[in-house]
Amino acid sequence: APDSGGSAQDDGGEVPAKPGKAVTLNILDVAGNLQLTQGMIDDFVSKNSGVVSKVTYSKSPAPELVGKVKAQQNANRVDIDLVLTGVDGLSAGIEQGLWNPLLTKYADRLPGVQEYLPGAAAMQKLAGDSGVTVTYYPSGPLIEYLPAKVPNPPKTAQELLDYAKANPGAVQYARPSNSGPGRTFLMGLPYLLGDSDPKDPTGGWDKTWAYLGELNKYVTLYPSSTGETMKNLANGSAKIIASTTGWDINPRVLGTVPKEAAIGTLEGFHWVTDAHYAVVPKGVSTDKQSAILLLLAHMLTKEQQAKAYDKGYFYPGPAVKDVDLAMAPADSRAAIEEFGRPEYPDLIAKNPLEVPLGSKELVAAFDRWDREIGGAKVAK
Amino acid sequence: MSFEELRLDGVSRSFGGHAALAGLDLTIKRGEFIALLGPSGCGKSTALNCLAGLLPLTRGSIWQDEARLDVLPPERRGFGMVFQNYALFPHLPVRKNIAFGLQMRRVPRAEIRRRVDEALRLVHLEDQAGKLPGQLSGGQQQRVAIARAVVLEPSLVLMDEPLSNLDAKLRLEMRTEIRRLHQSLGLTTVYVTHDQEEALSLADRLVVLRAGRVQQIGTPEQLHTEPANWHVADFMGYRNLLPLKAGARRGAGVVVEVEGRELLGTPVGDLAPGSDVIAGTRPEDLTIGPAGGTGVPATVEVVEYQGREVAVEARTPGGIPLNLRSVDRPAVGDRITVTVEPRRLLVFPADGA
Amino acid sequence: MSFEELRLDGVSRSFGGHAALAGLDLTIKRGEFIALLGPSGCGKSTALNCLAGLLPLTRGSIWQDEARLDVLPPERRGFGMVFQNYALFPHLPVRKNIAFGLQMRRVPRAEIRRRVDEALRLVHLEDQAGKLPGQLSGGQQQRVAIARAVVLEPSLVLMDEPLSNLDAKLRLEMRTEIRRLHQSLGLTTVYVTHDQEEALSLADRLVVLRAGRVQQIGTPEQLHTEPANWHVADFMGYRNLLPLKAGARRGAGVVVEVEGRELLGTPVGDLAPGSDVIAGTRPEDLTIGPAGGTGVPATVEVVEYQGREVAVEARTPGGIPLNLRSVDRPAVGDRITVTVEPRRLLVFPADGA
Amino acid sequence: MVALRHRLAERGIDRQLLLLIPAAVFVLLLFIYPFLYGVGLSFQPVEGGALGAYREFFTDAYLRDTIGTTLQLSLPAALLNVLASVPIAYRMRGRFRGKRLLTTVLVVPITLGTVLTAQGLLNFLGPTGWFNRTLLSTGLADAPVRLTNNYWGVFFSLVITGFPFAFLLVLSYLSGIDPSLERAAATLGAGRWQRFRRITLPLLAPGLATTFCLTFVLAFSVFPSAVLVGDPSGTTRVMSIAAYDAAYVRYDYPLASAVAVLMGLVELIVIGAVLGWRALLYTGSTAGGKG
Amino acid sequence: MAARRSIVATPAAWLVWGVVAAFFVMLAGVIGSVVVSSVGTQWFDTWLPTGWTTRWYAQSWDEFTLLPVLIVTLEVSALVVGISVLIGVPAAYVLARRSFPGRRLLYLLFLLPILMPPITYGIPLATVLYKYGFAGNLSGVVLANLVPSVPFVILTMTPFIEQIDPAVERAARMCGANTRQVFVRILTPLLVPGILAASILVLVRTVGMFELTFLTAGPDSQTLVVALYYSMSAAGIRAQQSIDAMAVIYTSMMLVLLVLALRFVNPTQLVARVRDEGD
Ligand SMILES: Nc1ncnc2c1ncn2[C@@H]1O[C@H](COP(=O)(O)OP(=O)(O)OP(=O)(O)O)[C@@H](O)[C@H]1O
Ligand SMILES: Nc1ncnc2c1ncn2[C@@H]1O[C@H](COP(=O)(O)OP(=O)(O)OP(=O)(O)O)[C@@H](O)[C@H]1O
Ligand SMILES: [Mg+2]
Ligand SMILES: [Mg+2]
Repeated sequence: APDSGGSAQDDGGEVPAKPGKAVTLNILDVAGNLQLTQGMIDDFVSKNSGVVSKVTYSKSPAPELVGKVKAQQNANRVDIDLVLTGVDGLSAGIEQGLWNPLLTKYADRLPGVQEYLPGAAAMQKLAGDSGVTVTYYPSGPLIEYLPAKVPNPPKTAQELLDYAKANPGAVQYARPSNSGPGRTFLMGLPYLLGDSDPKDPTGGWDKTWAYLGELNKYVTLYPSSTGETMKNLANGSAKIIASTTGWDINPRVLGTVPKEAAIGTLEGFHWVTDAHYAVVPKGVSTDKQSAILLLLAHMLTKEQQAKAYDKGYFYPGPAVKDVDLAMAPADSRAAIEEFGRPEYPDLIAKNPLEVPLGSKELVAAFDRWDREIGGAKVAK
Repeated sequence: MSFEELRLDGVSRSFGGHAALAGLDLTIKRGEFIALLGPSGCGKSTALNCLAGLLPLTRGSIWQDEARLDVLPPERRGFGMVFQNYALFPHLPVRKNIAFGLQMRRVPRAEIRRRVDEALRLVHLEDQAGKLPGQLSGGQQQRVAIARAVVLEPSLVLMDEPLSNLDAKLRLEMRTEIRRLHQSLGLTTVYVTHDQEEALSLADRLVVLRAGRVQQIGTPEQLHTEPANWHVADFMGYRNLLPLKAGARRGAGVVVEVEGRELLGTPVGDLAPGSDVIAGTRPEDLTIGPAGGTGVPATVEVVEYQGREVAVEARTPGGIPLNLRSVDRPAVGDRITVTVEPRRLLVFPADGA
Repeated sequence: MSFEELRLDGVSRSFGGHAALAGLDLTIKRGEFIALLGPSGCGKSTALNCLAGLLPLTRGSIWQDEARLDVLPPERRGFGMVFQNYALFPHLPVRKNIAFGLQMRRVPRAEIRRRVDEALRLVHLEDQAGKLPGQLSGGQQQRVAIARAVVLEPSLVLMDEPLSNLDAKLRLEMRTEIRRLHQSLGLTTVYVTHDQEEALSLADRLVVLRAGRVQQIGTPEQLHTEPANWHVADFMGYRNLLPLKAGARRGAGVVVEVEGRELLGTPVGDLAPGSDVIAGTRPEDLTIGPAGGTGVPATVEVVEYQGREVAVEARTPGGIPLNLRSVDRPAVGDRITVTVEPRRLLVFPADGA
Repeated sequence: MVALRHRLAERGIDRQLLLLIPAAVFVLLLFIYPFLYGVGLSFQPVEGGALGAYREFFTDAYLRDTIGTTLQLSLPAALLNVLASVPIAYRMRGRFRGKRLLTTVLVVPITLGTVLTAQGLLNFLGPTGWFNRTLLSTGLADAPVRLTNNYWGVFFSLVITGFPFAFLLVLSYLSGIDPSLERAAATLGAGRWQRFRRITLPLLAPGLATTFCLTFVLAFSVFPSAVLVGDPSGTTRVMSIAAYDAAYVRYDYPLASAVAVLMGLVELIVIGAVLGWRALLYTGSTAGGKG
Repeated sequence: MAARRSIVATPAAWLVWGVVAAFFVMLAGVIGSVVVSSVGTQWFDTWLPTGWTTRWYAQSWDEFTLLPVLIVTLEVSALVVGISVLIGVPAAYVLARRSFPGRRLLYLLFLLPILMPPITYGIPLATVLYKYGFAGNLSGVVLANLVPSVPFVILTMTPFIEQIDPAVERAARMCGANTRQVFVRILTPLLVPGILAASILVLVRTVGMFELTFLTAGPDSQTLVVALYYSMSAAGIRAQQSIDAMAVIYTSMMLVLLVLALRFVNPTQLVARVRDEGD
């Protein structure tokens, strides 16, 4: 597309405060982030038609992102202006040197960055200068069950194991590399079990691997998506599944999980947080960069951040401090009042927050899980 | 699998309302050689296909002695067939094409070999045994089709114009072979041909079809000399068919008038005087006399070389064309008179069935 | 696209080392009617395909007046062709099959209509115009193939046994039509047939092939009365070919001895006395006399009805089979003597080229 | 010039070959360069020299075993698809009422796509799906039969998506065979089975070989369903998962390319064998003579 | 109409029809459960959902702006099918009919793009296309999808072409048809079943081809499968039912395409044989 503009020549210079003329932005969402932020972006565009004339949205799963951006950059024709991504896409891009380190030069144009919640700030640190945290949540690990079927939910990791032993097939988590809750469960275990180095899955997770190996004996199925585990919970073929705050609230709002499902925590757990980032590929023109900086600044204001409550999709959602549920749009408030849980603010406040594994370590953990836990099914 | 007689009883077959074969009644005795004759499209192949079981009948039945045959699938009837379009198996070399039927009958290997060799010899294809059908000439393909059918020595063999693509010499040879096979193996044969000479020389009985209906069934001589109607006559080589008016009877004969001359002919069927008739005669039965003779006058228009004889086309002053044959060679433009023996001039009703 | 003459210059075609056609030299004048004759598999279709451009030559060249033709693709040569296996377009109804070539030449619609109608009439298929080829009888298909070729009125039309599947009557009619077309449209025609009578009656010149090689080129009469060697004679209907020894010359004739009787024949080529010869004569040139006559004695073995005449197979006391024709009908077992006019008995060298 | 043309004609070279040019140019421009680039990439691993990626593949049992896993899945599936289509297509040659409907319905699964198939299998064959419900309520089984998230789930999805392909092709190839040949065989005493075995099958075989190759390729590169209804870290860890993992999870493009090249190689071996066998078969026109 | 011989079903026939029936039951179950789920509000451990709704459709329709996506998908698949048949059939013809030096090598060359997973060549291919300005828009998507499609057509068509009697082509040439006309007027109609089969296969592959499409698509040239893939495998929470709804949309679209294809090409051709005789 001719107006997609960006070419490598004009991305190095100084980014003007305002684009010379209104630009079109192509936004690619690889994390499901638009669910939370599209309202903010549309709001900006409607108010600043002189900066952004039009936005096109496209979506894709994260992994292919790198290939596409790479191909465009190799050919000097980048037509993706802004990528909304989770930790995986962000760090993969950093590794391949795809992102424009916007914050190094222009941190001052994004006042919201100073206002991050502590957890969000930690997540931002993980991103270096390459991405801007736009939404944040503490995630999990949580367990979810139907109180009618599990009257006495396990309270500790050991009890969970015992429960699994007593009820083979009843405990389920999805394959970690395909599932947020699965991954959170995996990353949360070292804290629960007191492993030597929770950040080093190859060397410091002895107890975790032993625990997962033991649990594996009583798990008959690792579905390929969280949705499957939710469905199995709903239809009764699984009794306890791994979950997160978002996966707890939103499916009940949607009706795919019975409203009466309950969550539980295991004693001594640490939150393994998660966030979404906005990143700009190298090769995007300075005009567009300037528009993006203005857009991001807008998105990090408190009024806009309140939209991130959504319907519990990324509960709570906002990355900056002091955004109350009361500021959220009405339907969002209604949903969370009905399906949210009063215990969450407390749980979030009382338990330590941990950033997730870096991408290298996470891949190593996935790999080992696939070989030793998921792949061990072959032998059975 | 041998039988005493095969009875076709009102066998009919239509294609989308159009009757390609209508009510064929025919009894075939063991060892008989029947030829089906008739113009192109008259239903000959259809009759054969019905007999072979390849086309379901739309009416009628077929009986082999007391057993009903038309309910059996083709492979259970044990007949052999030579297809008009050959239908050779394109993926099998000649030898395997011929051996196919024997293999189906679980004939021992050595015997298959022997019989196939013999069949190959029979059709003069010894050196082509290894070729695929696609690499053969048309006539060679046809011969493979013949060999494939007769190698089985079936109780009945059906042949659909099996010699149409062969040259005269080979045709005569193959004809002799077919007769020899027929006699020595006692093969009952139903043979479709468009060549009356072939039919006359091979068959015990001929069946003449026209537009799906039987016109006449009889021995070669019956058909040749006493065609039942002018259509059969037309087909049997009575190339001169003149639409005339019947005159008075004279003895066993009937008078017809051509170009003002009275000719005496042999009536076929009832002929009321004055009714429309068709008088038919063969080119070779017309005799050429010099101009001013007693016959019908005519002028030579075309003379065609045909080996020993010439074919002559002449025209009467009234414009009626006549086909003649002559050993002498008249010149174009010659005036001649034409005569015919009364017994060689057949007079049919014009509305002949 | 018209031409004065077409010259084939050493045209050859091999299939994997085997020469199906070897060095054919032939000049075809405009308007000429050439027939290719020869036994099955002798290379007739191959020659036709080479001329049409459907088979690339492996040697030789073809010239149309001064233009080299063999480098042109078939569609640029502007010839028409009737295929031995019909090769009708199975997806097009009869009418469209015939119209195809006209459409390719961008003839206006109305004219296509008219010409196709005319062609349909010509081959008597007016009522089958809407059928698909698969729904036609063999002979009907063949007629469509003829119509499809001649409707184009091409400068040269190639016909590969176009009448082989037709009945005698239709065959005669079509033969007349082909001749009429040939004359009225001035179509130059190359015609492959296995039927010598057809060839004799249609062609201006005949080319006799054997095993890919030309045996003789000449007018029908030349071939009929003066075959160049015994192979040609064999093919031209000299069914009695007796391997004998040459005797002394007597005038223009040569003496040969059969069963102890001396016969006078006409030599073809040089014949040293005592050399191996083959004496050939046609069945119809042998005359039957009563037993004890002057000719060669023989016994009647087979009598075959053939309409006006009968075919007789007789055998001499020495076991030589003789084919004869006769208007009278001898009985099987009759003793006869056989005579022949010297000019009807041709004597060829046995190693005849 | 002309002599050359004659010589070339004898070897089969003439202007008709120009018809190949668009396709050849296309493949050369858009495939060969990128492909060679990919192959080249597979020889430039981060560590371990030119063959490092391949060495890694073959020394790591978890990667190496994917070859066997993939073949175990794709060969039986492709075979079943082709073999099952033959009798069904064979029965459907003649004319009968409802044939068009039946054919259309048989072809419908083509439109399903992997996702619907996967979702459908998970829903239908899942522990509380209709299938298991029926089994349980009719007493045919006393515990749900597990048919998803394992080998069988993927196998079924390969059958559902692959069978219509195979059927469509086989039916089309079959209908190209001159029916008069079977009739000829019938008059020679060949029964149904023998006609099929000796006449139809040999003429169909080249088509079957091609069909097998196509369905095999589709089954071999199975990816989404191996993840969705399979057991992607265990019994259905096929080569494409390994390649995907390397490329999109670890961003190890050299290893990914190496796996992909090996995938192509394994496929090529299987297909080469099949097509080699096909070359031995008769592959000409399937008309029986005139007409 | 012709009297039919009584159809006495043999055990083999029963077996075949049994298998077909089983396949249909399975198919109905698979499709039915997805369709039912996509219009259900909640479906837990029961035979049928507890309530009915169309909101999953509305939701995916909005979320992915499906209308333009559908249009793009249609355009892409029509172009890919058309071009690959145009390029592929002549090449298949030569490969099937002629023998010439290098034929096998060429055949192998045409086979490779089908065998090679797009991972091997997808990214460099996208780079090439971006470099020359083809990617990021419709042409890029079409070109990239042609890479496996053209060989696919070639491979599928070869046996079909082998089956046609060469004499028919010769007859057409003798009627004055040049190569193009032989193709258009004679071969194409005879090849209709094959072309149709190949087109459907290519269509399905194209509509379902995620990798190459994603790598070369611009923001306004995404096809349906990209949206579908996203709903299936993207991070984040997605109701099963909305995936089901997407899958149903995808399938309906394919069905529409199939029906359209069958509309433009006589549907009986798909199953009827040209040489059909008698019965
Ligand atoms: N494609 C081929 N491959 C190998 N040999 C062939 C091929 N085509 C023809 N021949 C051989 O070439 C010779 C001449 O064949 P051609 O078709 O010209 O014969 P023909 O004179 O037309 O015979 P017929 O009268 O039987 O049709 C035959 O021996 C035939 O077997
Ligand atoms: N499948 C079919 N569909 C429609 N009509 C058909 C079909 N087969 C044959 N016919 C018609 O039935 C009639 C008889 O055909 P048949 O093949 O029996 O003729 P035939 O006597 O063998 O002729 P020929 O000597 O030309 O081979 C013809 O008019 C033909 O057009
Ligand atoms: Mg017939
Ligand atoms: Mg021939």
